[in-house]
Amino acid sequence: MKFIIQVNKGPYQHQTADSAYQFISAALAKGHEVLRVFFYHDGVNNGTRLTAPPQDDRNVVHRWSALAAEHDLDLVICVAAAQRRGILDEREMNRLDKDAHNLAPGFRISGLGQLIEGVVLSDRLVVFGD
Amino acid sequence: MKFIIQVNKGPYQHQTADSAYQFISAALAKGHEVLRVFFYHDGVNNGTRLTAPPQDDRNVVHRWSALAAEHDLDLVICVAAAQRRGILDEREMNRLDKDAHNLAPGFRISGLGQLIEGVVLSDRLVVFGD
Amino acid sequence: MIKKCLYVNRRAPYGTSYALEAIDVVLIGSAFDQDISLLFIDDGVFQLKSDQDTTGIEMKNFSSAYSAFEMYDVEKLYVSKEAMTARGLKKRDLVVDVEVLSDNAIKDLMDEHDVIFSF
Amino acid sequence: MIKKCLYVNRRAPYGTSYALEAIDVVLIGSAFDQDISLLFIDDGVFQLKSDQDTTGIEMKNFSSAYSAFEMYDVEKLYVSKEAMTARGLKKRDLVVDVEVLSDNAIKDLMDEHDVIFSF
Amino acid sequence: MSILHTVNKSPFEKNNLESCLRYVKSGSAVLLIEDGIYAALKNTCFEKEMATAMKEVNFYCLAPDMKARGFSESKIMDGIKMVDYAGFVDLTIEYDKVQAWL
Amino acid sequence: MSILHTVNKSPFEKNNLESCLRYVKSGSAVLLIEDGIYAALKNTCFEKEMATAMKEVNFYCLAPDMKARGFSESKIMDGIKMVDYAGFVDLTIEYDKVQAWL
Repeated sequence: MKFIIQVNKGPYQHQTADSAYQFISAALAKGHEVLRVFFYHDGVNNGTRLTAPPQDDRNVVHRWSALAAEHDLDLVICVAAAQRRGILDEREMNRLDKDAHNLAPGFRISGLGQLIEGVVLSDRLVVFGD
Repeated sequence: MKFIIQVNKGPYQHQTADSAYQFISAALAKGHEVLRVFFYHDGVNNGTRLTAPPQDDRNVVHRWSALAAEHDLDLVICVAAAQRRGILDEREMNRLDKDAHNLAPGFRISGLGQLIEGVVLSDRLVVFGD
Repeated sequence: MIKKCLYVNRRAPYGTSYALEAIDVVLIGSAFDQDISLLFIDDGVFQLKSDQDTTGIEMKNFSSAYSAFEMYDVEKLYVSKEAMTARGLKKRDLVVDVEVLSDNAIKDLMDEHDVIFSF
Repeated sequence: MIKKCLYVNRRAPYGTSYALEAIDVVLIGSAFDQDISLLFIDDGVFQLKSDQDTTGIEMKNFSSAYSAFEMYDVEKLYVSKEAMTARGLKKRDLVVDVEVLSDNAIKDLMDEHDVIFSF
Repeated sequence: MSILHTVNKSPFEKNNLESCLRYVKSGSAVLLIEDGIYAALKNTCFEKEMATAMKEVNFYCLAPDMKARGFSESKIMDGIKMVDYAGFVDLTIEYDKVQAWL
Repeated sequence: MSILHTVNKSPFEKNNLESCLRYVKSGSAVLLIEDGIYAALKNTCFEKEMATAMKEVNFYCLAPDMKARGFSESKIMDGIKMVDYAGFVDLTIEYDKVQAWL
């Protein structure tokens, strides 16, 4: 079974990112394919490598990066939503004339077409949000 | 009259930051003092200078920075909330061993004591959030 | 491959950006030649209210987008009759022509689509 | 200057982080020698449910903080009787000793405080 | 001490208004802002509950939020006063403290 | 085509469950996750509404979310099945599509 997952909220404030992560881990453990995870709305805030949560708490961003590395997961940050909220890779930094970038390893920035294409190519869309 | 304002949500996803901004502008225009604006929870995301919203929309972060410059406003980002969400100044970057910082001009990062102290020294606490 | 996509809009405009960011998805979706329907239930019906004027809150007024959908061949807009009634809205209060469905008919609408987007 | 501060908790734990981040404010507030009361209404009463076990969701279990409040001289914890009843909760279901108040008594509680924090 | 209660969520979506009305005291005030303004509309399923509450409590509604959402003063229940942001500021001073129902 | 509806908000706080139940078809399923699990509890003011809905619809509840919030299986209404995340995945496959009530 092929899944595409949409994540609509950033880390820590809502359980969204936690639920999505647990769902995806379970799907992968069962041998299903997760074609793409698409981060939209405040969900783009999952993609900043500048977070530093307390030691006794889970690290939501690191966990995404590790999952992507282990399973070759495609973590896509919506470019329009990311621009509004300040999530940039080096290319976006240069294009927008900013002086820093903050995208975490394993994520990439792309357009909404990646969501639609993913939905077309997948068997199931599962949305997590607030 | 002395106000302290608490802002609990980031820019764009909720009207929170817009309402707080309009309220503060109106209070200042009437000659009241705004002792401090305290950004808590996802509100810390108001303090990133990496945002680049569409040209035909308001720029929430620039607007805060401009208001701070014009009225010598004290914009305080809660350090604990900011660490969880990836908002850093240069000092935090060095302390946490990160490779970039993203705090916008006019904001400073400090502790929750700034909220409590502000409440003690003010006549009114007004909270904006979701 | 063409999928029947239903975009379910349940939130009021401006209080949150879901309505605004849903429009972007619909427009991109139309470029992919998918079979698109938009459904407005609960507070989503408020998105279509005419005469929106955001001058006083300095936010972007995006309500004209709904009338522009037709140019993108997004022509199937449905609203819940019961949601309208509970909110004191009539069809003439809306900024665009829509098909008003009963909640029972909406159950069937959800049923016959392949994918449901939630905003 | 000592102000009477009321912290109003209205949200369930874990679904959002308001409960967790409210605890930080309360603890800092106690260091400022303010007169602190905590009120749990609506879904806020769920914060105090005993036996929370977050192993399966891998989130931090912060429910022990409520029992630790006493060490910080935060001793006035109030819950709404009506909120408990609607949610099928009894006083013995809670992780800490609290004073159960009627909603009418809570009106007076809000009235007599100088500042209200909302979470 | 009197309280200005602010409600920023639609009563159709969340329980904020309902909770607020459960705890609001006679002589206090409720200010509807953001999506909270929908509670002020005529002919909704909340009109009766609002009319009852208005007997004891002063209701205000933020005009810029109302206009943004496409409603003019004629659509608002009688007895609810419209204010702008300056009026919002005045209300926070007129009442002794502010309670936000978020 | 059958639908798996997910509800992640407390019915005491938001209208998500209420909306979902208005549109759910006989033979479809509702999965309660995150703060949505509170709808599954015995002895709440929603128990009757849930019991009625359960006659036509299959109800599931995410056990890890239930335990995180301090409730064991004995506190859940009879007829609601507990699943873990693997069971959540299975449900999304068993039904033809997923509708999230956010």
